[in-house]
Amino acid sequence: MSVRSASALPEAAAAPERAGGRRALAARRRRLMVNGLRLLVLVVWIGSWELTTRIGLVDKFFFGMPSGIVQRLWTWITEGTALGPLWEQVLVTMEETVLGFLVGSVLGIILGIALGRNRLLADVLSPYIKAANSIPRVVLGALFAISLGLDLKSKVATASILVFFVVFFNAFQGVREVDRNLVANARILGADGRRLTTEVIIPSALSWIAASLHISFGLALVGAVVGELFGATEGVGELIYNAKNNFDANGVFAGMALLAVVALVAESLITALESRLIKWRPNPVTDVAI
Amino acid sequence: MSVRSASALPEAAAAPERAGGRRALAARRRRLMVNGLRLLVLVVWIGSWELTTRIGLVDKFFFGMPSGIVQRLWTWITEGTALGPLWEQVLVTMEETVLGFLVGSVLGIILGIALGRNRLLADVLSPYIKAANSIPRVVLGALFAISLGLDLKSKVATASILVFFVVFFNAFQGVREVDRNLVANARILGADGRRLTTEVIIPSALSWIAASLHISFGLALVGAVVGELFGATEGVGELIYNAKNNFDANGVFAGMALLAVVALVAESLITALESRLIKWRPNPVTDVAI
Amino acid sequence: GGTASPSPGASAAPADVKIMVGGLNKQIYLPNMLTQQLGYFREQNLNVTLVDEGSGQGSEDAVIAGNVDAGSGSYNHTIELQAAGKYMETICQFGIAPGEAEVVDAKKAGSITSVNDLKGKNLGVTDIGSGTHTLTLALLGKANVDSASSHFVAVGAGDTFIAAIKQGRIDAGMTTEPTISRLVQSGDGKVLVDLRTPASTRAALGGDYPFIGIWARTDWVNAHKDVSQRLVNAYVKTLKWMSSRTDCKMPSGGPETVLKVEQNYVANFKGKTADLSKTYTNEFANKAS
Amino acid sequence: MAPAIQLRRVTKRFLTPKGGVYTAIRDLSLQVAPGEFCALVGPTGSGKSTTLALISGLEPPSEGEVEVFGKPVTGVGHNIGYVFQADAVFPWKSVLDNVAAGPRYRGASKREARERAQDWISRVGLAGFEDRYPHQLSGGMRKRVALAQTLINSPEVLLMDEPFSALDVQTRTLMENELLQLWAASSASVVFVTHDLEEAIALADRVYVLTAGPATVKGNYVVDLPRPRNVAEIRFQPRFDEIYQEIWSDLRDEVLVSYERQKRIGAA
Amino acid sequence: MAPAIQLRRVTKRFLTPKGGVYTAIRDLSLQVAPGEFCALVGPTGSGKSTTLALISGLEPPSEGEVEVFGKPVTGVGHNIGYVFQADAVFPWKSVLDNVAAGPRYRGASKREARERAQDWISRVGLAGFEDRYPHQLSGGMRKRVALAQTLINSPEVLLMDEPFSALDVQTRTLMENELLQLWAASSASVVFVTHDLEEAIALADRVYVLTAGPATVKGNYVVDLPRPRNVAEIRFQPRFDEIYQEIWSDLRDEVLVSYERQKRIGAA
Ligand SMILES: Nc1ncnc2c1ncn2[C@@H]1O[C@H](COP(=O)(O)OP(=O)(O)OP(=O)(O)O)[C@@H](O)[C@H]1O
Ligand SMILES: Nc1ncnc2c1ncn2[C@@H]1O[C@H](COP(=O)(O)OP(=O)(O)OP(=O)(O)O)[C@@H](O)[C@H]1O
Ligand SMILES: [Mg+2]
Ligand SMILES: [Mg+2]
Repeated sequence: MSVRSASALPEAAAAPERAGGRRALAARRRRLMVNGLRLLVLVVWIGSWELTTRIGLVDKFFFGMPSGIVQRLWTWITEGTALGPLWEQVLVTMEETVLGFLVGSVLGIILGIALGRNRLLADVLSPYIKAANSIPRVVLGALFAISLGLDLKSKVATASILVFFVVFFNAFQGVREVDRNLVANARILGADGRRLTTEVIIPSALSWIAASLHISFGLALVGAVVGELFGATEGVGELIYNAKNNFDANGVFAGMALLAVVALVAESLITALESRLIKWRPNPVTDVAI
Repeated sequence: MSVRSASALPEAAAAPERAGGRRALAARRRRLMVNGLRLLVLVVWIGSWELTTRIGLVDKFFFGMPSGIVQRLWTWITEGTALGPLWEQVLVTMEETVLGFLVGSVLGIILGIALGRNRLLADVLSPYIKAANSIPRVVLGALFAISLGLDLKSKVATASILVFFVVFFNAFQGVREVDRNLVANARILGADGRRLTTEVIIPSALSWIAASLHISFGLALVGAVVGELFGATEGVGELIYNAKNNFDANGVFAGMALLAVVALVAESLITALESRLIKWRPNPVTDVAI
Repeated sequence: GGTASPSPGASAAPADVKIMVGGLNKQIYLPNMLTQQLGYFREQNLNVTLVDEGSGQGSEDAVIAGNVDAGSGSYNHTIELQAAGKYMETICQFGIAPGEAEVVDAKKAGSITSVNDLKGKNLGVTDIGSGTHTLTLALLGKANVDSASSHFVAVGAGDTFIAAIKQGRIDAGMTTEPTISRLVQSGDGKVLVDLRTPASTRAALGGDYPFIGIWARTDWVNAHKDVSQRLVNAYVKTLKWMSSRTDCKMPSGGPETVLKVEQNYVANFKGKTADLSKTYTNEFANKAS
Repeated sequence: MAPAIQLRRVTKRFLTPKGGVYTAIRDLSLQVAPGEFCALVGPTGSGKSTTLALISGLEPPSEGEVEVFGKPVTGVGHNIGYVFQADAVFPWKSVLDNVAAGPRYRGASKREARERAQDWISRVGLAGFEDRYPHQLSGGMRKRVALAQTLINSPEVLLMDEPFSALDVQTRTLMENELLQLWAASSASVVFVTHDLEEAIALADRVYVLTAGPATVKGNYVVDLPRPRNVAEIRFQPRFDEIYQEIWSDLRDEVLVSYERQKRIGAA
Repeated sequence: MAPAIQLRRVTKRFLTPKGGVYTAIRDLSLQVAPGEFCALVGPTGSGKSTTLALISGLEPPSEGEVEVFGKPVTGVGHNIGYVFQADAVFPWKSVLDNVAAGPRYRGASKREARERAQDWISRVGLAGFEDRYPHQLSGGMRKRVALAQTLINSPEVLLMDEPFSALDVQTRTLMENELLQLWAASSASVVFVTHDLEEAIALADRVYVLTAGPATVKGNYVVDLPRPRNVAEIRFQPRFDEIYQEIWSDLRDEVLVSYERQKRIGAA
């Protein structure tokens, strides 16, 4: 054994390099495979869609046709939409969505944490919150349109209400799940209520909140589009309704494709933010070879 | 000290009784207070609603009036609704909701766990799922109506799609959050993949799934009501739309009140189920005097 | 004020007007978009925003709530709203026919040849309680068919309506253009009762049936006579351009037909009445050049 | 002068899953003078951790009184330090931030807190591991983080629940000496739970022996060994052995009682 | 016959938060014969737990080979038992169901599993606590649940990471004897990690001493004390002391190296 330790130094210097290289290679190969499979799914999906509509198995009147959808998107990009330039529509919906997302998730987080930490408040208010959660958003959208006017506000409200409940319930439960030992330790170490919340409760509940945020941006988009049902002059939702009324299925799906792209971009931002915030976490179980 | 141990036996016999009695009393007092406060919230809320609409601060044309809403409910109960007996409407919507809730949550749980456990699958499919989550449910409802027919199926589909995403994202994250030590232990103890899932992953992720179920029933109701936009002849949603078309705000709110009641009943069932399933859990942190 | 003037409003002060339309690209609402595109609003120095109401639930709420200045929708709402204590009046009536049609599933056209045959059938309407529902009730009522024997199915408009026909979920239904043409062209539907032309409307409903027009809150109209006038000026010009048979005026007898339909066939309006003179005004149409 | 810690006829009961009541501590009285170093020994499951939880204010007693510096304990006091038996370091904080948490919570600036933390990290032998997260540490290292986290606050009342049981003998001795030095300089009152009687005697002024659960105090023994002590050497003093034998005879009975009872009859 | 466990020039590296590489184990070779009871001692943080993780198949080595019964380890084998250093009992299972988990996973009927579990619960002195959930147990009790959970499976390879460090001396002795009896009857190969050299010698056939991290084997020592042993008595045999002194002189150096290094230079 002592023979070996003589050669330990050069080995030690070289090994990390080698290991690092291997790791990077494996990561690259994996990324390639994932992207390949993603593409495969896309091709199979779009391909069968195109095929079935082409041969008439599926009625393209209702479900559009991928090639037609791409064409429609292209027209929108190059010639603008019936409502104006495409980017304006996207921007309008984005604004509603982002605001709704922020308002809804901030409110959800704050109320979720507050009620999670205060049992009495939770007991008193939870039936109201649960009841409110069953109000059809479509009806709510109409009420918002009436009370807040037909401009940005009502659409933001519709978007944020959709986001709110999801974030609220998760934040609430996240707080309830915080490890009692950690809370005890923080209190012993001298954390006051505020510190306890910011330094223990929130970091602990973060993965709960983050999980809800993943779904929330999509919901905010949905909310904004629902908001556009009740009186809009522009926006991707309006584009979709417009296309729908013109029996332009390709237009409807083109609008949805736009929404999907927006959602994916936002999602990747949220994921980046999340991994910054939760960088301490060990790799999830599934990363270990099972 | 040894003097005391002589009297320890009778004390020991009596004390639990005493302590039990105290505990029961405290619990009863607390329940009373919670219910009192809930009632207070209700009275203040309904009272100020009634007052502001009566004096005309708020337009009862849009927001109804609590007394009117109660009256409308009463008429519905005693004389039936425009669409038929009230209980039939509730039953129809309940059926759609419960089925949608079951389908959506079962699918969400299964897919969430599957993707949570299989990293590659998750990486490949997650962009599609996230994109799908941004599809406006109202448009989706129309598509379902077209492709599944205008009967029960399409309403169940709309309800379940709303439920699905919320449950899916939580189940997925719940699986990723499972304690690695517990997984390691189970594998060492001989658990195969299936056992690992049923005995470790699911119990661990249960509070995640349960949290999503709390919001899900409400969402299923919302989905069913959205589904009733297309091709309905009965149901609470249809009642609401009908009232809306007749400029009957009281009817709209009466319908929402019905939904709220249904949601609260279902919620209490879910809570009971949850506390049966997670009975091992220590009391949440907040129960400790802080 | 009496400043209302039929002359082009170029000299008048510019004004912003928001008009909500219950489906910008439905044919019955066409004059709205046309006026905008022909530039007739501009001519009147009006800066009009056409707000699309995509939900098909009507623009009345937005008008009553003051979220928009005027709305484009069916006349019968002005009557119904009086029962709720809200006053709204039509300042320009686009047509004297509803522009809708009862379309019957082509496969069943053999057995359904008249309104009488609709008895006991599944009838599609946009939504329970909506304008199409009212019209269907009126049709059945005129033909002495007991409406309670028929099933009304809310199928929305557009492709959901088409799907409902194709799937056999409804036997017939009330809908509008372009859905009607679409069904007829594809061979899936046949027009049973045509409410698109004045003549067939009179035959079916016993009189003119004013449907889509422009209405606004009565107090708004009174406070904005000048703007109202300029709006009507613009619409009249468009209607002329379309060589339409109307000129924004309410057809005489039309309101009475609608009121009768409401009173006889709309459950919620039974036993109620409305002051028809407050539901429309020809003041601006008369002055429009 | 009021004792630093005073438990008077304290009883603590827990609900069992079947709805029964389990008495973990019964009629326990205990007293720690200001600046005194007390050790608490007793068989496993007897109620040592529960006793610390009562003193810390994290758990309320079912009966009896708990006082710290003459005031009844109603919640967590601000002058208490508690090294938990189970892992309780913050998984989302690096070693440095974990140790700096106390000073931060108590109002120190970030820089100051980190400087002091750095010093403590060295003292517990973790220099070089400042940026690690707890899951990247070995069991003994995590325990030392917890130690530094608590000691950095120089609490007036220091509760320690088997703090050294995960450490090898040598590291343990070093840490024990470190603790004694610190305590001598600070005049803190210490309650030190251990299952190692030698450790208890080497460190403490007084050793409380708890009975097998329900815990009550079987006896308390003054350890009159001279200070300052070096724990590595003090074990070889003859007086150490005498004290050891005296306490051990007491403790052994309890441990046996506990074990036999649990093994045969069941404790519910 | 192939050795039960064989590590050949194994190296294990971890990524540190700052993106560096930390070598926890370097060039470690180790061999356990079938039916042999090996102890692994070494300073805290040296890499003992990591070594067990490698043998169990929970972690792959960065370099070198790990074999169990002559076959390369690629994942968790089905004939392995592992008592983890950290709590790993299932919080949602009662004591009874926790202990019954292994047999259940290995196909026993519910009734049979529970019967066997009941027996094991008594053996570790937890009779009467069958219905408790882990959070309602003391630290030592949880550890005993983990022990019963593992031993009930009668694994051919038994890895134990400081299983007795949370127990008082008496309970510990009882458990140690229980373990030795069990092992004698089963012919399992055991790797027993402890920081207590006395315990290592009292139990093992062979003691491996690891160097301060990065761990490699500093030496291995055959413990030629007669079997069957009674751990309470064997410590008083003269041969015990000899072995102890021999190993200790080796170990102490390492521990000191580790401590001083960590304290002064940092380990990154
Ligand atoms: N929440 C609880 N519910 C029910 N019983 C409990 C609870 N907490 C502790 N106990 C019981 O109280 C008794 C004392 O536990 P405690 O943790 O104080 O023991 P301990 O002396 O610290 O033991 P160890 O040396 O093993 O840590 C144990 O029997 C335990 O099962
Ligand atoms: N995931 C990881 N990332 C980075 N470093 C790690 C990781 N796991 C372990 N280490 C490091 O590897 C070294 C060995 O850890 P290990 O847990 O094997 O020590 P040990 O000998 O079991 O110590 P103890 O007696 O304290 O339990 C430690 O320095 C630890 O910080
Ligand atoms: Mg304890
Ligand atoms: Mg270890």
